[in-house]
Amino acid sequence: MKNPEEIFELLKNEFGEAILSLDKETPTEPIISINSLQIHKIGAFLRDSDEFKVDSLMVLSGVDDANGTKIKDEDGVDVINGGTLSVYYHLHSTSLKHKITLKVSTQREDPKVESVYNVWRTSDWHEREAFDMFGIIFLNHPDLRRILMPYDWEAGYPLRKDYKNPEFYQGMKVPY
Amino acid sequence: MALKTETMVLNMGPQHPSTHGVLRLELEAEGELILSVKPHIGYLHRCFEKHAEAMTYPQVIPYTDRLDYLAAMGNNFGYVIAVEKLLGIQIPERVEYIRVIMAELQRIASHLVAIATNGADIGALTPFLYLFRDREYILSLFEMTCGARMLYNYMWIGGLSHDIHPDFVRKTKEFINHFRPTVVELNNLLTFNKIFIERTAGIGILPIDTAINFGATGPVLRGSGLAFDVRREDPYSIYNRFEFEIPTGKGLVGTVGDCWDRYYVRVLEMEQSVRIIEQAIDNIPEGDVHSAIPKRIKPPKGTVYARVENPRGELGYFIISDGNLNPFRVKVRAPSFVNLEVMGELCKGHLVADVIAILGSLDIVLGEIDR
Amino acid sequence: MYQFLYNLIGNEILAGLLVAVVPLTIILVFALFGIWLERKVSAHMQDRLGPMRTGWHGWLQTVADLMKMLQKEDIIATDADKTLYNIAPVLVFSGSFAAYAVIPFSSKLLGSEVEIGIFYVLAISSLVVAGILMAGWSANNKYSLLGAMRAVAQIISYEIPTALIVLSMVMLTGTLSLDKISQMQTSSFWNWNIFGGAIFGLSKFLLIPFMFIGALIIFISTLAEVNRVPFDIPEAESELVAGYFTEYCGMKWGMFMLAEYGNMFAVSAIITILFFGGYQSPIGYFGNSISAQWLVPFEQGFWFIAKGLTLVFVQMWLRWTLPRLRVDQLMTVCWKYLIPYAFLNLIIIGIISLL
Amino acid sequence: MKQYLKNTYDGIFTVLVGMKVTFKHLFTPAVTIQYPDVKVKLPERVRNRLYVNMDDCIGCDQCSRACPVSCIEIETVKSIPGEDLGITSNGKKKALWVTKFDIDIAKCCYCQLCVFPCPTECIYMTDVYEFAEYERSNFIYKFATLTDEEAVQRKINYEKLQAEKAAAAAKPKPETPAQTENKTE
Repeated sequence: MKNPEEIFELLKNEFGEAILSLDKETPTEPIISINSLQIHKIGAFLRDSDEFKVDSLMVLSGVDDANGTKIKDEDGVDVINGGTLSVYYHLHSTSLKHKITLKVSTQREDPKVESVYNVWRTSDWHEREAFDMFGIIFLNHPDLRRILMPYDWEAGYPLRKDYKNPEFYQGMKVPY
Repeated sequence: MALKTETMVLNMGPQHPSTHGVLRLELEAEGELILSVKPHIGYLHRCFEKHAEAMTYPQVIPYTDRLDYLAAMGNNFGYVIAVEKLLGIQIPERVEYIRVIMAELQRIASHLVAIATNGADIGALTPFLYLFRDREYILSLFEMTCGARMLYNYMWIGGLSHDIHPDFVRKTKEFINHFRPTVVELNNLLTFNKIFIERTAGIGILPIDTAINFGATGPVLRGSGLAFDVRREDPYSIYNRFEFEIPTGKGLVGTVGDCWDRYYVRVLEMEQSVRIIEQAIDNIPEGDVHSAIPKRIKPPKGTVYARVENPRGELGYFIISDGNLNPFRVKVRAPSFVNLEVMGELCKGHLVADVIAILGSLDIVLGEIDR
Repeated sequence: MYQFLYNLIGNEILAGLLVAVVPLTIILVFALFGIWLERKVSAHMQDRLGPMRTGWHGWLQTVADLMKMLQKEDIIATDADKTLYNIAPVLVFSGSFAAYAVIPFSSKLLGSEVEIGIFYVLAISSLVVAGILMAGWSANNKYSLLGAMRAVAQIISYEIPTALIVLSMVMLTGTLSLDKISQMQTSSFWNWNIFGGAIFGLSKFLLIPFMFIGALIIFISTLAEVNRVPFDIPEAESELVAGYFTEYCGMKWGMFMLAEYGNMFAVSAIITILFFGGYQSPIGYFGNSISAQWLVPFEQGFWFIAKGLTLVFVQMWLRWTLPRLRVDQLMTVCWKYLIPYAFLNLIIIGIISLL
Repeated sequence: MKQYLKNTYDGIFTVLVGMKVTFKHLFTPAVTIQYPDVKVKLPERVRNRLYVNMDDCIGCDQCSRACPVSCIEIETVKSIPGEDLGITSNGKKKALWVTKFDIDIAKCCYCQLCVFPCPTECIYMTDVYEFAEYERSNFIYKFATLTDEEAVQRKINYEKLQAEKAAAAAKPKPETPAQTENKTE
């Protein structure tokens, strides 16, 4: 069992630049921010090292931070330019009982995060869901398709804050 | 000359009697032998997460009911715990006790459905009806308490929608007395039936390290032999006050981690839930269940990940608040969603009939997979 | 019966048709009754009520369903092979119906007095296999095909233990005629074949346990031949939706249903004849004691149907108790369990009957 | 061989045990009932069709705001002085004409969230659960007691009052309209 500060220090020593910051302001567990292209290495380290043994990924959640510049378009809907999309990894260890929350942020216009498919197989569908809902590209994911939305959904990524409902889907009117 | 053969693609679902809703399985089969299984989900996608962003915090609760509609109390429980963590409020003792009792009753009800449908998938229809009869008792207890049978909206942030009915304690005890013999009957009729054992023992073996790597939780993980239970691991509410065991798969009739173990873990868990209810039911303290409900629910900025042990496994709510009346982001870690991932792995090399048995033993609810 | 009618009418074809009417009526009435019984038995075993609205305890429910089925639109899938698709239900039904030709309902009510009755039944019931395969193949549905393949493999395999037990009974009684087998087990239940037959002696007592085993084996294997739980894998509704008749609707589907219930009673009748004394009364005839000989055939008919229905009830009872087996386990049960036991049983019965 | 005989024995024995259980149930009374003829007694807290007691409704719109599926639509018009709207059963004085109180019961999710905020307890869930309809439009329950003409009249009355008020307000300060005109330009 390790507290987040120790984990942060250990990771900082191991990976240096890739570990960005520790956010302790949250009401619950602190969040360690990480470089989005290093996450798979850090994941593998966390899983394999005897100090951590983080063998389980509880949940992987994509988030639209909506921190870019907002411009209203003609329909009065915000269009967000710039800013970031984030992915949160809630990890825990079944043997050592500690929990770690990692966060990676990536550019909204070109969202790319390394996949942790090979570290935790459970991330397979979670990553597909994040791709489906936010359009985050997980590099090296073997089967990055839409999962909850129809495979031919072309109207964008629904959970982004500036998503607009399409009028038609395959010739059918969408609201009913 | 060798005969030219090709594999057959068999679409199981979305309309199929035993895909437990609208799951579509794309089976690649050679005759009856399964080469690969690809689950396709999303037929019941109801945009819960998008909806939640447009709702105030209390308004999300009825939507959580509809995630895992067989265990709506557990869903409410997880959500209110997450928001209460975010708000940092204290909950009256009475509320905690009632919540635990409700969650455990719901666990029994949900496991009854799981066991019943698992049996029905394999062809035993009679236990299905017996178990639904027993579930009926629990549902009427819920109906008596909050007026709804399936989608309760019972647990509120900081409290409960209704106090328990004056008859509730007596009727719950009656139920427990009625319930214990029915488990024995179930074991006679189904659990230890030779045909049932043949159908489920040694089928769909999930080794423990695969289970962990695939993130399986709940009876699926425990069936593989790891005593992992969020109630013990990360005690929420007042679960650390109760004594209960965590049943795990022992490979009693087959190999550890097979369908029968997953099934039997559920049977044993119902017994443990009864134990928890027995410990809690006589100790409900007096108090007001509405006293801690905040007038205006507006959590401070921050993130929270709260998890509870739902009947199907670890149910987690990841909520980001930006300080408004609406949550900024609600992500549900649905246990069935994660448990279903392992399906492709389990089915390899089994027969078409085993796919049904394996799917039944995973006990998925499409409502929470597709959200 | 045929001879009697032929003498009466003097026309072969008409007499033949008239004879066929009797089993047809029985099969239809039984199917109506059987489906109702199945529903009520299952309902009460499951603490339900079952159909209650049509008539007393819903006894007209099947009639109502039949009406509905007759009115239904006959849908044929576009890609189905229409000829085979249409022939299949008829073939399946005629296969199960033809078996009734030789079943003696009483000493007077017997379609055809063929000497090789039991052999004929075994042979003609294989016609069902062709019908099922046609149904499964022509529907052009993968579930139907899988169901048909399973059904064919299952029915053909399970004919072997059935035939072995039949063989042992034929060996014991020395005849293939179902009527003669029934006549042998006369006067009291103690003379039934399950209690070692009519010949009193040491061999009778030695035979009893093996007769019980034989009856059990033939019951199990005929259960599989008529696709009942736990051997209903060809139509396993949770796996294959409805197996080989997935694509059928209306009365064509109804004919499969009729055939299934017809078969259920047919195999029960065969078991009754082989082991439970056929149409013989277990307690003597009321007609004889009041010297009204004309009453005896009716009493025989009653006993035959009562025994048959009891076995049908046991089939239903099993159905609502057990889960179903998997396709490979089904074969295991047949080839690794039933056939060796049946073979052993055959040898032992042979030795004992030589004593 | 031993395993073989044990399998045979297990197979037959467990089947017989199961048959015993089902046979016992053959003679236990059924738990189901003949639904439309016999009905289950519903508990008192049961949540079914919504009902609004319009005599008590003050048009405060709280239920509509609490509804997660927005199935309640309320429109109100302020009353003009001199109109008596009566008082609710718990003594609140009504001040709004409820011109529209529509509940689309087909949308309702029976969560009861609208019932708790009501200050006069006039919206509640009844125990009526059989209300199937052939037309979807029949599911929109209109609770407003005013007829359309009356509603229009109230609106006109109110607007007239507003106009009078505005005129009254305009009289002592004639420069105000001019200012607004300037603004619009």
